[in-house]
This record gives sequence, C-alpha cells and structure tokens, in this order.
Amino acid sequence: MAKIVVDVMLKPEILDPQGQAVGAALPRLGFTFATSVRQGKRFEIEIEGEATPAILAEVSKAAETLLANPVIESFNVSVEN
Amino acid sequence: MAKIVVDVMLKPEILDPQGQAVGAALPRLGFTFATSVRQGKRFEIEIEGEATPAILAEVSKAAETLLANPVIESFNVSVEN
Amino acid sequence: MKIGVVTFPGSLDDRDAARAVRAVGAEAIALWHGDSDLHGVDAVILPGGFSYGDYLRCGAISRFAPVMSSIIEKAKSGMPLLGICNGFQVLCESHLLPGALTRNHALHFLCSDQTLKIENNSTAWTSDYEIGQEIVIPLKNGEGSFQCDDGTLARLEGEGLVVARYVGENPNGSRNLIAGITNARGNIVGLMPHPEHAIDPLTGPSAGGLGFFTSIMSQLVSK
Amino acid sequence: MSLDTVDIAGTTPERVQPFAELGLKPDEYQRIREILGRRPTSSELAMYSVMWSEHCSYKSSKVHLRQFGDKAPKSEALLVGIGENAGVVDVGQGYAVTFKIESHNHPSFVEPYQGAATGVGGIVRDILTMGARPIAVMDPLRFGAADAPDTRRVLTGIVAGIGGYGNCLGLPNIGGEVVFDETYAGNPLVNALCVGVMRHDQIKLAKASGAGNLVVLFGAKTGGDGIGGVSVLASETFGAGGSTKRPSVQVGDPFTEKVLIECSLEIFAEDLVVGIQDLGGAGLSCATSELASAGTGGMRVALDDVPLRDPSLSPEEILMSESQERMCAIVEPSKIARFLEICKKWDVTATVIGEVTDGVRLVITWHGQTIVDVPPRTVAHEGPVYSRPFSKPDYVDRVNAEKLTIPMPKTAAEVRSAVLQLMSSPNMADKSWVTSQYDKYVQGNTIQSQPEDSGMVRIDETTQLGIAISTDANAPWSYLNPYEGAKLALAEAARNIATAGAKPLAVTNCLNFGSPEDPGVMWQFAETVRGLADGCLEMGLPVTGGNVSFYNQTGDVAILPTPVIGVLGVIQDVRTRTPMAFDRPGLDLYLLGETRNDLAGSEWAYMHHQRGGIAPQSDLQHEMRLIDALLEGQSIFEAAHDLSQGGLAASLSEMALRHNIGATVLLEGEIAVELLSETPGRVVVAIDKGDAHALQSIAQKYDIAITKIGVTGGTTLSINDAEIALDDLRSAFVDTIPRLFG
Ligand SMILES: Nc1ncnc2c1ncn2[C@@H]1O[C@H](COP(=O)(O)OP(=O)(O)O)[C@@H](O)[C@H]1O
Ligand SMILES: [Mg+2]
Repeated sequence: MAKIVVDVMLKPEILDPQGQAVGAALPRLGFTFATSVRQGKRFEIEIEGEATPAILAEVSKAAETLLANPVIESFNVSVEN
Repeated sequence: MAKIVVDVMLKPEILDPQGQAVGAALPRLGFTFATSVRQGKRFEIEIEGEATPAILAEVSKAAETLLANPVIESFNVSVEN
Repeated sequence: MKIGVVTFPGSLDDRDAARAVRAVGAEAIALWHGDSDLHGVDAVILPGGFSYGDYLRCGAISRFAPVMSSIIEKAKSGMPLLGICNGFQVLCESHLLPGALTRNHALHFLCSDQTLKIENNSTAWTSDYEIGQEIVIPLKNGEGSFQCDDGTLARLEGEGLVVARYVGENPNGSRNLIAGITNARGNIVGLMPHPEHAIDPLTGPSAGGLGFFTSIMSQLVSK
Repeated sequence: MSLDTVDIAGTTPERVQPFAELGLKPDEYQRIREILGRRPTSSELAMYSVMWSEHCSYKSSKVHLRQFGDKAPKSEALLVGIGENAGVVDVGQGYAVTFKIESHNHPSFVEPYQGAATGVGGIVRDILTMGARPIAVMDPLRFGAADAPDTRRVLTGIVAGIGGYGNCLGLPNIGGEVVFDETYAGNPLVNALCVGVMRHDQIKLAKASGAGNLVVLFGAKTGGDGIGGVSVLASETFGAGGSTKRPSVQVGDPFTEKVLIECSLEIFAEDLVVGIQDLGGAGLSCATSELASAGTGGMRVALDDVPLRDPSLSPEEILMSESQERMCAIVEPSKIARFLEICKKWDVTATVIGEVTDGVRLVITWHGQTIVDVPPRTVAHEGPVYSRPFSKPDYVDRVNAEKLTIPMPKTAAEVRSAVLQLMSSPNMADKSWVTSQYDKYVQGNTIQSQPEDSGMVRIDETTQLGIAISTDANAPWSYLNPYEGAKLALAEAARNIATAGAKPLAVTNCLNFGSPEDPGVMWQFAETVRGLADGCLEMGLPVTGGNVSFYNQTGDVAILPTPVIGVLGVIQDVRTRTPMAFDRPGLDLYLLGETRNDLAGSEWAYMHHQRGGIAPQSDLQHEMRLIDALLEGQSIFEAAHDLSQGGLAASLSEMALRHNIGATVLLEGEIAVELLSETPGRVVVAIDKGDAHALQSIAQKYDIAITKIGVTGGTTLSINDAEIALDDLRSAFVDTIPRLFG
C-alpha cells in the first residue's frame, strides 16, 4: 500500500481570490509573516501495492484530465512515505 | 525568500464527499489505481527571508486558528525548497 | 425591542433578516462588522451570505471581525443569538456551537423548499413552535452538511440540543438530519435553512419561518 | 524593454507592426495611420485593435442594428435608449428599471465555470454602471446534444459558474432556458441577463465632462487576464524574451464584485460621480475612450498609476487587460475625499489615474512619456463599418420544401406514450437539477421564478409594484425562417409576461450567430434584425439594448440562428399575479387561441430528427389582442400558462405536475395536432366555473377564440381516452436531467 499525493495549484498568472482572501485576513489577526498566499488542492490517493513508474504515469494522466484543469491549473505528483 | 506549505486535510473520521466523488469518477474514466481518495487544501505561503523555527511556529499558530478548523481538520506545515 | 443584524462584507440576507425583525414589531439595528459597539441591542442575528466570499471555509474569516468579539462575550452571558446559514457557520467557527458545516454531499449549491421538524421549543428562538411541528422554509447553501464526531453527536442528541431536523430525504448529508442546534442555555441557535425567507407566502414558500421572530419577541417582552 | 512613445512613432514610420496578429485588416491599419497622421504606437495599436474588434465595434452588425432606432416605436417609457451600457425604462412611481442581456459564449466553452461566472459578473456591472441596484439575473443557455460526451463537462461547469457567481452576489436567479441541440456542441451559448432598479434622478451615464474632474479606477487590481492576443504585440515589439505567458482565461472574484456593488451604491447615493463606466471587454481602452468621447472630449491618464496585480505587465497589456471587478468613475475634485473614504470603508482599492482636460484628445502617459495621443471618438465610435454581403443560403428552400415524416399518435396507448416520451426528452424535462443550484429567494422580493412562464420581482414593498421578465428564443423556427423566428420569439416573451399579469414595456436581445463572413449566416442575421425591428414597431415595444455574438461555429457548421429576446413588463400589484398552475380541483380549463398544424420546428419533430417544413407565420395583431385579454382577465384567472415548446401536451403536463393536481381533457380534431402542434399565440387558463361568462365576454371583446378543454382534479392527466397517472408523468419528467448530469 502506498500513498500518492497530487497537488494542484492555480498557475501563477491566474487570479487566486481564495489565496488573496487568506493573505488579507492573516495580518488582521496579527500574522505578518506572509508576502503572498496561494491556495490550491491536495489529493491523497491510496493505492494497493507499490507506486511504480507505470502507476505514477497513470496518476499524472488522471491529474491532467480530471484532478486539474490545465487551462488554469498546474499539478505535481509525489509519493508520500 | 522561502516558501512554506500548509496542508489541510479532513480528519479521517469526517465524511469527505469531494474525495469520494473523485474516487468514484476515476474508474469511470478508466483509472483503476485508487483504493481511496481524500481531498484537502494546500496553502503556499511566501515569506521574506528564512523559514526560521520562530516563523514556523507562527505559521502553525495561524494554521490552527485560521487555515484549518481543528474540529474537523488536521494540518501539516512544511518548508519547500 | 432592538434586534441587531450584522453585516459582514459579503453578507446577503441581512436585509431580509431585518425585514423579518420589523415584521414582528421589533426594531432592526444594523451592526457593522468593523464596529465592536452593539448599540444596546437585546438580541443579535448573524445573517446568511458569503462573508468574505467564504473563500477559506464558510465563516472562518468573519469569526475574527471586531463585532464578533462583543457578540461572543454577550452571548456567553445569555444574550439571544441566532445564526442563519452563513451565521450558523460563523457560530461553529467561533466555537459557540459544536461541530462544523461542510460541503453538501452532492457537491453543489442547493436552493429548495425544505420541510423541517422542530425538535426543541425551549430555546429563545423557537418557543412559539410546538415540538414536532413541521414547517417549510428555504434551504440555500453550498456547505450545509452538519458534521461532528460521535461523542459530540451523542451529547447533542442526549441533551436535546437539536433544534430542527430535515424531514424526508437528507438534502446535504448532515449527520442525523440535523438542520439546527442550540447551546445548553438555549440562547444561541444555529440554523441552516432560512426562516427570514418564509415570513410571507408571497415571497417565500410559506410563513412558517415567522415563529423564530415571534418567539424572540415574546422572550424579550416577557423578560 | 524599450517603450514605444508618440515621439518615437513620429520618427520611425517604417517600423513593422503586428496588426494582423491583433486581428486588424491591412486597410484598417492604414486608416489608423491616416487618423493619427503617423504610425500608431504599440499602445495605440493595442487600443484600436481591441476596440475595433467585432465584439467591441459591432462592425458587421451596425448597419443592421440601426433599424432598431429607425423603426423605433414611440415610447414614453424609454428614459435611456440604445448606446449606453443598458437601456432604462420608466415603470412608474418614480422608479426606473434597467436590464440587458450579454453573451459569454466562447470563454464558457474554454473554461465553463469561469466563463459563465465572469459572464454574470460583466452584465451585473453594466447594470450597476447605470446607477441601479441589481435585483435579479436570468440565464438563457444552449448546449450540444444532452448525451454528447462533452456536454456534461460544459453544462455542469456553466451551471456551477452561474450559480457560484450570482449566488455570492446575492442576486436571485428568476429564470432562463436550458436547450440542447447538436449545433451547440463546441459552441455553448451562455447569455446572462441582469435587471436593476433605481429612482429616476439616480440614472448615471458614461461620460467624462468638466475639465479638472478626476478619473478614478476602483475595484480589483489589474492583472494579465484575458489579453491572449496582445502578448503577441508585447513580444513582437519588445524583442525576444520580453513577454511572459498571459492567461486568456479570466477568473471571477464574486466577493470583490459584491463589495464593489455596495460601495458603488453608497457612492451613488451621495451623488459623488459625474460619470461612470464599468471595465468589461477591452478594459481600460474601452472605459477611457468611451468616457472621453461621450464627454467634452479630452482626458489625460497616467497609466503607471494603475494598481497592478502582476507588476510585469507592459503598458499595452494594462490597456487591454480584461481583469474583472473594476470600475472607472469621473469625480469632481471637491468630492474625491468622500469618494475615497467610502472605498476605504468597503476595503475597495481606488486610485486617481488621471483627469478630464479641456482638450479634445485622449492622452496616456507612462512614467511621464506620452504613449497614446488620439481623438477618443476614433477609438470608441468611429471604427470600421462593414456592409457584409449576405444572401439567402441554399438550405432554406430545401428544408422549407421538406415534408415531415413523424409519428402521429392516434390510439390511447400511442397518446400516452407520446406524452411520456415528450416530457422525458431533455429539452422538455424538468430543469430543477439546474435551477436548484441558484438562489431564487435572496433579497426577499422574488414573486415568481422557475418554473413559471416569467420571472417576477417586487420593487416596492409598500405599493407592491413589480416587474416581470421573460427571455425566449426559438432557434428551430429561426433556422426555417429567421424573419418570422425573431417575431415569434418576441411574441412569446411578451406573452410569457402577460400570462402572469404584467404589461410588456420594453425589449432587450442577444443575437447569437455563426460567422458574419459567411453570407448565409449574415442573411440569417439581417433577417432576424429586420423581423425583430418590425415586430417591436408593430407591438409598440422599444428595443433598449442588446448584444451580438458572432463566430459561434465549429469549422463551417454554424449554430442555429439563436436570437434570445428578453421582454420586461410592469405589474402594479404583485399580489394579483397569475401563477402558471392550478392548485385545486374543480376549475375549468380553457384554451385561448387556435391550434393549427404547426409541427415544423416543433420539439416533437426535433425528437424525431426532423428539422424541415415551414415555420408558423406570426400574427402580432392577434398576440397584442391576446395580451390585452390576458391583462383584462387577470382577476378571473386562477392559472395561466403559455403554450410553446411541446405544445398543449407539455403545458398541461407542467400545470398538473406543479401542485400534483390532475386534469381531464377532451379534445376534438386530430389528437396529434391538438397535443403536439406549437401554433403560437395560445395560452391555457384555469377559471372558476362561475367566471365562464366573464371569460367569454373578454374573448369576444378582443376577438380571441376560446375552447373549453377540460376540468382540473384527480391523480391522472386524462386526455380523451388516454390516462396518464401523475406519478408516471412525474418520473418521466424529473428523472432525465439528473440521470444525465447528476
Ligand atoms: N438556465 C436557467 N436558469 C434559470 N431558470 C431556468 C433556466 N432554464 C429554465 N429555467 C426556468 O425553467 C422554467 C421552464 O423552462 P422552459 O421550459 O424553457 O420554459 P418555457 O416553456 O416557458 O419556455 C422557466 O421558469 C425558466 O425560466
Ligand atoms: Mg416560455
């Protein structure tokens, strides 16, 4: 059993109202560390067996077609241990 | 300049309809690798300077009060390189 | 009697809540999110809407508004407080009520005429209803599924803190069909559907929501 | 990066400019050079190219749209006509109402959620700009075949986007359309209507007058949204490596827009602006040139003062950016402090970027250097105008000559199965899976919304004054005969208003067509406009504004010509409105109007893959008499429902299912025609038996044929000897859409 993580973020040039809202709220609560906040999605996918290159390729394909919208989002696939 | 990532996931005992919907859609598209899918949020926070322990502690506090709702969610803070 | 209605940036049903307050003869006082002064109100309504766009989690950001610190303090000492929809979400985020409201199980916004069963008529906001009474009022939200851990659920049920339940098919996946809950003292009520949109059959599905507003009036008058 | 200034342009006439990549024809580029007496700077080229595009300049449609002015009926209700951001209509008691439809078709195919969302955002700003509080939206939509693979992606995204944006703004959605047809695959239509209300003295116009007045940009910061095309310019002009990737998709931020609405309304209430314009297509290029040319003529803008979300934007890109949720106001210096204070209260970014001058030119600078110096009218209003060739396409005579070969149910079993089949077809099936994703209650003034014939909102809680709106299009008829199709859509929208008891007052429209460079499509367009203008003149309804969307085609297959017509009406007391469905047994059902064999272009024909035949002939005199009869009969009607797609079978089914009360109906004549024909100008009404006389005398007075067709009650819809249990009818009706898209 392995856990594969797909992170999906809006491309940098795309407006991110959610991240903006968080970025504006933090300083109001006294948190001043952030110069920018972007908000995206994280998918945790459990598979049976090993995360072989073949499976990771499949996951990437799924990310491209379903999990992310390549017109506005980019994604990253990784294996969690 | 450093990038800090906060991952927020629903606690395992809380129903995750979004993850479920993705889990159900994958096999319809011919992707059969997943035994379970959970969906959460990812925040990418840019800071000026280093991600010192003090700043990471601040970020954890922000995660606990704002970015995550501890009633239903857990979070993880990490530094991206 | 003065009932405050809070406007956060992104509040939508604040005018409607004020209309319902006036409909039962009370004075509606507009409270601004950035102003911690409650202007001497006897009770407060947190209305529906998408405060701050609800971009993070519904109610997560509004919870920290200056007006909320005053409201939280007063409510803890007994001031009647009703959170409708987004207001309910704010109450949970503020930990004035337990649990959380999450994405509807069908994953989209749902606007429908919903039948509710009143389960507790000893709160400040439901005393004019009979226990078991069914009313039809609008439900409209994207994140209305009430979730909590098993212990909390057992406590809510065991102590009779469920105020209203959905009748019929579960519209959003809420645990035990919960539509609204209260605190032990009965002054704070959170409700997902919108009684303020059911005060006149001309503009709503019925006048079945009016009871929430007549209830608070009788409570305040009898005090 | 080197800056292209007016000075440089004057000394480098030979520089090659990428006008073709920006969509300008060689002669258009030549005209710009003539206007300026030199080559344009790259910023000027950016402005002209985007303002002279089809979308902004109406260059192919202008010559036809003039008819709306030329044939305009006399109307005392019209306060502001075509040309402003939206027309304004007097509805009495000192109230003015503004409404308009816009299309956002192409972006909604690329990114359905954001395309649809920003479509709503754009039309709402148009309405706000007039000085009005937006009070409701509607969304006429068209999709490819319901079971086509891509329709699910497109429909679910578009519906979520319309709901996501409109719900967050707190605008009730009070109606729309969901129609499926193969020709919309790859070309979905997202038309969005918004209506707003204000007092007469609050009307605002988009003009910059008064030298010394300030130009203020407020709302969202400017990013690189929607400027795909101009990146070409940036890269070609500034050498390799200069341009970053720019998104051609705009992302909406409804929260920012909601705050912008409240902030603007507070500003209007204190009378702090001289003129105002929203930023939509063509962004600042459009706002500055339109404001300046409608005013006294001169304006100076310091472009480097524009607050940016993306600091790497070039001046050309800033001028063309279509970042959402921005407005531009002209403010007197004495009022600017208060203006900025209100913006601060709402946390809205506001920046003075320039001032009105007593010159006649629009001058834009970048860090002190002049990059634009143009006569604003030449950008905003004096673009190219084309009389594109048009000719009747070959298909018309061919399909008009086709004989329909469709099943004509006769026996009870055939009738029953036809009705069930009809009501479960995607076009006729219940759309609540869609409409339940929209908030219809917010603002507390919604009197009617889906599934009624028209949307109705109250605008005064004391006097109970209200307005009603319906949008309609019948593309199959427009395909067969675009002239009649436009008139018929107009008649249907007006009828849908009158069935509820509101008096039609004014018209808006959104004309969705294929490529204007195809003479056949251009003919469809020309015929449509001629039909609509003639129809509006005959019915005495002014066109207050609208929108044209061309290039809705995939390869050389164009969409069906789809003129969406919106009609606005007024009702003095919303409590007296007539709902679409009866809520008790024992009422008599009457059909108003006559039924002929009008199966061409009908839903029944479409279900059997037949597009041929001859569209019905409109009879607007009859429609006007019918409207008068409906208005006069309002007090005796317990229910009134328009007959359109699916004919009598559909209307009776919809009425019976609304409150789960059946009906027994007896029809003479050929049953298939009686049930499935879509002859226009018909309405079913339910009345108390005691009102039969009153109905008869109204019918006589207005010369409307009436036929008693049945009574309400029971748990079935019985049509002659066919019995359809309401439970069966309901499953047929409600299962289809959730099965396809749920
Ligand atoms: N996209 C939509 N948005 C909102 N309302 C819609 C939409 N599509 C359909 N409706 C509503 O559903 C009802 C039925 O639609 P339709 O069958 O097209 O009406 P009609 O037969 O009057 O043309 C109407 O009230 C219409 O306004
Ligand atoms: Mg209609």
